[in-house]
Amino acid sequence: MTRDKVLEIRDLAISFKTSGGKLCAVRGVDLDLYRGETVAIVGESGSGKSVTVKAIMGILSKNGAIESGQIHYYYKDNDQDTCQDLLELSKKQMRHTINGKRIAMVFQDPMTSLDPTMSVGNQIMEGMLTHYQTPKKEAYEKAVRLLELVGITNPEARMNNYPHHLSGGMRQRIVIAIALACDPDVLICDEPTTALDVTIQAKILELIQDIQEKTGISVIYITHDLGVVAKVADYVNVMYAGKIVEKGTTDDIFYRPQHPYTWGLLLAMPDLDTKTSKLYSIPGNPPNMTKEIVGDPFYPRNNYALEIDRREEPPMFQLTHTHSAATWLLSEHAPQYDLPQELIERIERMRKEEAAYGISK
Amino acid sequence: MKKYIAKRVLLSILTLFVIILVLFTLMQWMPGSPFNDEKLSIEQQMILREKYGLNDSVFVQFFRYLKNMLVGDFGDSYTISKNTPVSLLLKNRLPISLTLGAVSIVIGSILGLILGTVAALKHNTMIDTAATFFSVIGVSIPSYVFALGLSYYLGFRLGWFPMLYSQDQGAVAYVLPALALSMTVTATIARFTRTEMIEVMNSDYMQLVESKGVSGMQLILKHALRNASISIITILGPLIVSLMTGSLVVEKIFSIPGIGQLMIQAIQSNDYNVILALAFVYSAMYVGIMLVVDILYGVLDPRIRLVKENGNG
Amino acid sequence: MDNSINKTAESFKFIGTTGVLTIEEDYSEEARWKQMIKRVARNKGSVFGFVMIIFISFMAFAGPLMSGYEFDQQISGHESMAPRIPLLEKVGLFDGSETLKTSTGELVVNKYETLAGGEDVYHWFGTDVLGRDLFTRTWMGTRISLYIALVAVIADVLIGMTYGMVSGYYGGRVDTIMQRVLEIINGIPSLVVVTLLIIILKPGLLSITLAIALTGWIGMSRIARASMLKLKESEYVLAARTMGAKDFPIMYKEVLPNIFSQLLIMSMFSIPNAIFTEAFLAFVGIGIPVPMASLGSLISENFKSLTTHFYMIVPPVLVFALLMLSFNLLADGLRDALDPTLKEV
Amino acid sequence: ACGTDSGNDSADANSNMDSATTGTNGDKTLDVQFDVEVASMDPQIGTDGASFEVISSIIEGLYQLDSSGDPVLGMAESAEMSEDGLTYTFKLRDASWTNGDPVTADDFVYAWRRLADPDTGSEYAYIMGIAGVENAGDVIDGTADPDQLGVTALDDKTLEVKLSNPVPYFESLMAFISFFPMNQAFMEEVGDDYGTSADTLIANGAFKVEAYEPLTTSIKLVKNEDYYDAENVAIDALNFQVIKDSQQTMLSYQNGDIDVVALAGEQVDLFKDDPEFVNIQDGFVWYISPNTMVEGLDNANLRKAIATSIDKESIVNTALKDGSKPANYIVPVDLANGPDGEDFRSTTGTYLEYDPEAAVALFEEAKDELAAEEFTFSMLVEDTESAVNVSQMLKSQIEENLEGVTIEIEQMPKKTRLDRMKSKDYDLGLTRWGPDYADPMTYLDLWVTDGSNNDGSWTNAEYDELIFSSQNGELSLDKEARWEALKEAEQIILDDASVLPVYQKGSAVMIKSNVSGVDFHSVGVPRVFKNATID
Amino acid sequence: MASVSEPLLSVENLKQHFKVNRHYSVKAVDGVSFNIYPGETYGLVGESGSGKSTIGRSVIRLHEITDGEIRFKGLDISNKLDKPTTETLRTKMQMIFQDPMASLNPRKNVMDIVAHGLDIHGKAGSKKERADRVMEILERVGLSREFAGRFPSQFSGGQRQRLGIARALIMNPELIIADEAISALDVSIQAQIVNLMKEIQEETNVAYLFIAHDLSMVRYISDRIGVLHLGHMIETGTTEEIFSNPIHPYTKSLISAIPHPNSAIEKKRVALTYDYESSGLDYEQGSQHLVEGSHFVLGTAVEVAEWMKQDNQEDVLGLS
Ligand SMILES: Nc1ncnc2c1ncn2[C@@H]1O[C@H](COP(=O)(O)OP(=O)(O)OP(=O)(O)O)[C@@H](O)[C@H]1O
Ligand SMILES: Nc1ncnc2c1ncn2[C@@H]1O[C@H](COP(=O)(O)OP(=O)(O)OP(=O)(O)O)[C@@H](O)[C@H]1O
Ligand SMILES: [Mg+2]
Ligand SMILES: [Mg+2]
Repeated sequence: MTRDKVLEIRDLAISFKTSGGKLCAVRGVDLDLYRGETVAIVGESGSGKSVTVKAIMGILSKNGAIESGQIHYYYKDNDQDTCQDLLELSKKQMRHTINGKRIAMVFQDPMTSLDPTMSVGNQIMEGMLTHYQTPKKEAYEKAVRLLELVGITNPEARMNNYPHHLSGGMRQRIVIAIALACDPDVLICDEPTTALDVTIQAKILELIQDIQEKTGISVIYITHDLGVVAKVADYVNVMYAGKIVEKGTTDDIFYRPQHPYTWGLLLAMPDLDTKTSKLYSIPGNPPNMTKEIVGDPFYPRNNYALEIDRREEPPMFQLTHTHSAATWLLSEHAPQYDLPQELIERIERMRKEEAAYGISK
Repeated sequence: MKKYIAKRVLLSILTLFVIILVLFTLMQWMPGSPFNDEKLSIEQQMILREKYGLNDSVFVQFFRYLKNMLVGDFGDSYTISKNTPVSLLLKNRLPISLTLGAVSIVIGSILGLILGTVAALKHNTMIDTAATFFSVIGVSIPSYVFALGLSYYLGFRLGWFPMLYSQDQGAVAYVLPALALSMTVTATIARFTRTEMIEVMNSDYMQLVESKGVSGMQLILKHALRNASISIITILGPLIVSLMTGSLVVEKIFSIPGIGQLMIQAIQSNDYNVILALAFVYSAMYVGIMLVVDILYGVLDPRIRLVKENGNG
Repeated sequence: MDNSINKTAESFKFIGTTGVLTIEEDYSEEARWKQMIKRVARNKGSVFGFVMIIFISFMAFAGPLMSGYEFDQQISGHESMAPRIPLLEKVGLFDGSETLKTSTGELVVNKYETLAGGEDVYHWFGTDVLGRDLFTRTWMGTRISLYIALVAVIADVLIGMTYGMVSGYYGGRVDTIMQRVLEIINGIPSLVVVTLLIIILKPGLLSITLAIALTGWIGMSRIARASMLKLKESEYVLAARTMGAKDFPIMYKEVLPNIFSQLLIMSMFSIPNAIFTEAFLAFVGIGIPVPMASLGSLISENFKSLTTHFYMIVPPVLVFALLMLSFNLLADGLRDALDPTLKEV
Repeated sequence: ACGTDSGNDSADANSNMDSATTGTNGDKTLDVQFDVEVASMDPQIGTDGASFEVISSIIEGLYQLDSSGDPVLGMAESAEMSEDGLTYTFKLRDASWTNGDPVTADDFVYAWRRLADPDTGSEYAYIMGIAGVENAGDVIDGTADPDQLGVTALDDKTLEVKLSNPVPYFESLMAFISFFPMNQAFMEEVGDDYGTSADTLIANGAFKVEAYEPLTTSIKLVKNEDYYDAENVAIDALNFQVIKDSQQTMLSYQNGDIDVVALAGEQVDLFKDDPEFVNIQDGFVWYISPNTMVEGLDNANLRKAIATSIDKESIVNTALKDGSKPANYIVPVDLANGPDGEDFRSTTGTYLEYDPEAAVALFEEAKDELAAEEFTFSMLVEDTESAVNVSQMLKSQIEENLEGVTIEIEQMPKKTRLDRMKSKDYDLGLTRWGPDYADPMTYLDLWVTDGSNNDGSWTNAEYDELIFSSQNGELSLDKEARWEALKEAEQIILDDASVLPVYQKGSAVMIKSNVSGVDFHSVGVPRVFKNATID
Repeated sequence: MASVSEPLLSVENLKQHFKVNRHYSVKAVDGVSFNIYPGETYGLVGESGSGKSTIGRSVIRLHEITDGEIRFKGLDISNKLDKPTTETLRTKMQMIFQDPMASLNPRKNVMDIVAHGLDIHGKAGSKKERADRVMEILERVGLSREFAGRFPSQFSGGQRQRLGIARALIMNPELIIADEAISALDVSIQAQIVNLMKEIQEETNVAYLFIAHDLSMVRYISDRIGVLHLGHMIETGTTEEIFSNPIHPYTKSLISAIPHPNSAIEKKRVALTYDYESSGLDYEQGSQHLVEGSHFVLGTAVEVAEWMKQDNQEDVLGLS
């Protein structure tokens, strides 16, 4: 199976000017997205997930600056394979050629991400009208079809509703419909379900999967819930302090995690059978990004920290063709170590569970 | 919605009633009387007070006033336009003041919106600072200084516009006074717009709109300004009223027969009926504008509509 | 992959978690107000505003003592003299001459030359039609204007804040009634009320201050109420209630400190308002009693000489505009720094 | 209205100075500035100068004033006074109202009764008593019916007036607008609407109203072709434009929009050398009224000390500049001529002149008498520019000359000031009095004991005696003796400093050089435009 | 688990209606009953708007309750409170909140925040005693003593939540209401807080009313669980009972929607759908039916019998 690259981020670094000084929110991110696949980015709050994808969309806030890097976007322009570095486009070009049309985004909070003064129908149609000058009638019909697609019953009636008429789950569906309106190649979902109930979350996730199946769109999915990752993602990027610390297929990450931070994330989530009297927790807090980071930013919280972590940031160690992690533990010089006991048990349980569900690998 | 408006109107009427009562009381405390000219003897004054019913008890006066008011009779002016029905004065002067007010508000709002929006879009740049500077200067130079300046340069020196108001000149007569008056409006609206726009531009839904690829004028007009205008509308109401009461300065400079000047003249000469009628007009205007603002609010902001519909059960 | 760093076995020793200690320094020790001052200080406008306010206040205090003239001293023969400033006069600026545009042609006059002993007389801002030194009067007027503004603001904060907080905190019927009352007060045009009040109370400094204070607090009460409405549902107020705190302690100890800065900013916006209302009253003729002066009364007094002796109106207008600008810039800056609704940029 | 051709007799440097309009179609329009709106167009109701000027332009009474201020016949063709001076018989000329009705004696009877009738509520009703018309007092009080008033129409064209005592200034009063006629039929037809628009106004004078509404800022009059003396009216139209701001006024004047304007304070400096600049003498006298019931001010020496510490010369030159004169008297210059044909002022003395040394001496005396060193008085002042400026100079001068006296200025609207003074709630009050008729009595009767304008409660039996006798006692029958008595009365007042006169008002006006014949009067109607001409 | 002892808190048929206007009121909680025993954790789950927070707030008397009876330590706290009852309620029952930032007064320093309860009830004692108590509690929740002079803004989210717990703990409460106390926190920090809460419970035998919508945490921490839907308690029982044998279709849909951190199975799972409108159920008609032990479900006899027949575990696994 050949995989078409859609998006290729290289060495992306972004900083913000703040009252506390310069804040390096993203410190050299590499990320690849292939056609029809879903990449998840997980990590704690403040690790730079949103900033990364906002850079793709060209909607960084004014105080933000791209320090370095490229975002290559591969697409077919008049049947010609074209590659474009999005960071080189002006804001205007971005809006005209990329935003909405080729890359669309769904935001975290459905309650605040719709314009309260415009009917949802118009909000869906707006993109089409702007980008393709679609005739109104056609746009209307397409909007109705989109509403159907995202599972809204009685779509014609909903077209005239205003956001406040709708529940959170409905609104998020609308936002997804807006994103899909111009048939983009890439859909970026920034924690689209965090603000929603579990049951609704499940529905939205299934909806995204469904749409992906139908349209073959590529999805970047941001979350800090590994359960969600498990459900939607093909590939996972674990992000910490503005860097990707581990990347791999979903199975790589769940069954063969390499980075101590990933271990922590996995263990902090009780699964159905967690019975231990204490949950595993990563001690401490994420680093303050306004301070210069020396060494591995994770080392103060890391039970497996090595002396070298204090001084030098680990590079990415490639394990397999899909799997890599940035931790000195993978270095040839690293001492012997065992995975945390709970993790071993957890993986064991997962395998059992698999069996219970009758899935064989 | 209808029920809501009816309820609001009723409340407004009640409010106005209380306002008249308050004004009436204040008026009783005013020192002096309309009929104390040097030339008038005490006996003569008593005759006049008797004639105009000022010797009756406050209650009698108040209810008589209310009763007459219901049929559009605001009494006669005592001093500043002797024996002229106040309603006639209003009829003559109010349209002029309203026209002037409306023109100034329109000019001021448009300029203010533009200025504020530009400042917000260029937040923290020289342009922003310049806009802020301009709008503050706009409110801090007293409008009479500004008015006389306009009259001197555009009227006297260049002769573009008439320096004095006259009814037969039509629209040109309003240009200079409206410009002078609209300074405050421009400045106030600009400042407010700037704040609002900065907030709206930072909101989540604007990010979504931008990520849809909407940009430029469409982004600003259809989304940002529309959302910002919801709160801008709220200051427009009080602004209009303060503009109307504050217009006396400009009225004086340009010899405009408006109601602003009348009010002050009336207060200074104890012309009770004129004071009451004008204060009533101002209050009614305020209450009316607030009503309109509330309704407009509903038109602009669909969320409000919902609440109000619910409000009717 | 390997680079110059020595990757000895030493480097690859487990050191375990060292985390907990490093967390502390991550979150700044700086007190909130220090951060705020820093933020305000970075806003050039508000720094300018602040410095200007200090300067103007200083001049309001010291200015009248500097010129050697009394603010109400009418020197006969010194009427309507143009500004004359030592040193600057040497370069032809402010040398006491002015051009009169009479109907029979332009006329350059320098009263200092025609005045007996005039060569040693200096009026830095000139004099008014009654022969009073405008420098002294301008700063004296600033003093009065600042005083009016200050008193108005204090009353504004006290009345408006209490009214708004009580109304917002108790809500329900109390709120409805209080808001209705407010609507009525607001419905009466404030200029009318102020004028009426002053006439009733006998014109004078006290009545002017009182009238401005009595009518100016409505905006403040709105803000206080809105903030109270927002904060009374906030979790820390709920927390206080679950622990059994009483209403007034909650209002004054929990809520007030949190909205106070906001109210203070609001009150800064009401300073220009108060100064302006006073200027309006001066224009109407019921301002500060003569021969005292406020910026407003100076402007409307000297306005009458705008086309004859232009220089007379310049100092009060300039100080007035500067004062307004400064208060507005400072308030803007403070709001930007303190108001969380305006995101940090 | 920018005239294209200018009568170039004012060869001035400033090209902005246009002259009065002689429009292309030959219309001659005179544009006049008012600084206040007209309060009433009803001759029996109007009380202010602006109203007087407009009303007198459209309605004419028995007499009118000539350019020197002397009464000459108007609607009356002839007048006859009985031997005892108690009966006047007027023959009316053939004249008509603009509604076509002839002007009849009944029009006068109707108007006069209307004036005196308490139901009308005219503020000037009392002037009927001043004119000495029989039963005037009782009618005004409501104790007698208006038709008891001593005025009768003997026939359509003959009017007889009966007086209760001889009134030397009766003829000049007849030029006062309160005594102007009114067409009864028209008045009754329009009723309360009288004077609310051009259609509800009637004229028998030189002009008629073309555009008017209450409190408007511009009034348009046009020549009344039916006026009996129309051929002598040289202008075709007369516009009154209200401009309150003095600087705007001058801009409009320079622009050519207005032909006749009044100058205020500072503007005088710029225009005083202009050939179009004119100084006019007014009848108003401004003075300080001391409340003699107040401790300190009950002392004549203190009052005199204050009065003589006022440098009136410097006040008129600095604060006013409009041609006002220092007033060392209370009866103004050029008010009235005596039986000898001389102006009252020119044959009597001056009082309370500025004399700082005398003031100090008097003050020392007063301090001894009062056994006090320091005095603080408040001074009520109305909130007009000139009054405020004058009061500041007064304060400064008094405080400087009399060490120990402090004056606190209280500014307030005029109505409030009058109220405070009437209720005797004041120390010093800066106030003024304007003449109602050309006789010193219009001033001198103010200070009789318990007089309604005697705010300061000053009382002097001798003075009272002189005034009452001159009004309707013995002295009223002897013109010369009366005249001397009035001089004596003034002396009594001022020697006791019951008022502290400051200045007699003057006005500075600009009149376009091609305009002439605008008459200014210090009594009654301030300006008369009927005789104006435009070259 | 001391189900034999007297309940610490008993809620009987609690109704909490909010008047929106004259014609309309929201029945946020409509006849809910449950007990909490000393030292246990009672988890309350349900979708947004189901009335979880309202129950919490009614119990701690932030609302005047519409109907029903609440007893705490044997005292009736559902009506007007007398002085001793107030005292007991306000000290022995405490609450911790969802938003760690919003629940701390940003203008007060840690010392004053934590000592607030002591101050209100005049239990602070001398200045030193007060400081000592605060220090002690701070250490107990894992914060350093030096923090006492700092302000909330100088702490991270997890640390702030510890402060919230410290503030409650200082009163020696017997019941703590935790309304979404961890849902605003990151996964890793959530675990820290949950561990802390468990430790404290072991030490002091405090009971929790744990309100959350994150079922995996609720399951981990709770002894017993109540499932709330539209203001009704539709199912309650021990954690084991609920999870291994969910009866009510809503409970099932809820459980099936929990995402498992297991990539292999999660891809295949489809959550059960439940829609009240189309389900044909009417909560008003139902009554509590005993399933077994302490396991109750809301429904009519017919419905319950119907549900009991199904293999519930199988449904929840959600394999399509
Ligand atoms: N406009 C901005 N100005 C200053 N700092 C910013 C800005 N936007 C983001 N940051 C900072 O950048 C860092 C990364 O933010 P980002 O929003 O990408 O985090 P995230 O991983 O999306 O977290 P979350 O899960 O909370 O959404 C944070 O420390 C944040 O404070
Ligand atoms: N003070 C109030 N006035 C009116 N309605 C209220 C009030 N408080 C809560 N409600 C309503 O009661 C219902 C239950 O609200 P509650 O906050 O208890 O839900 P919840 O289960 O806590 O939801 P969430 O998970 O979103 O916090 C909601 O419909 C809410 O709108
Ligand atoms: Mg994010
Ligand atoms: Mg809740």
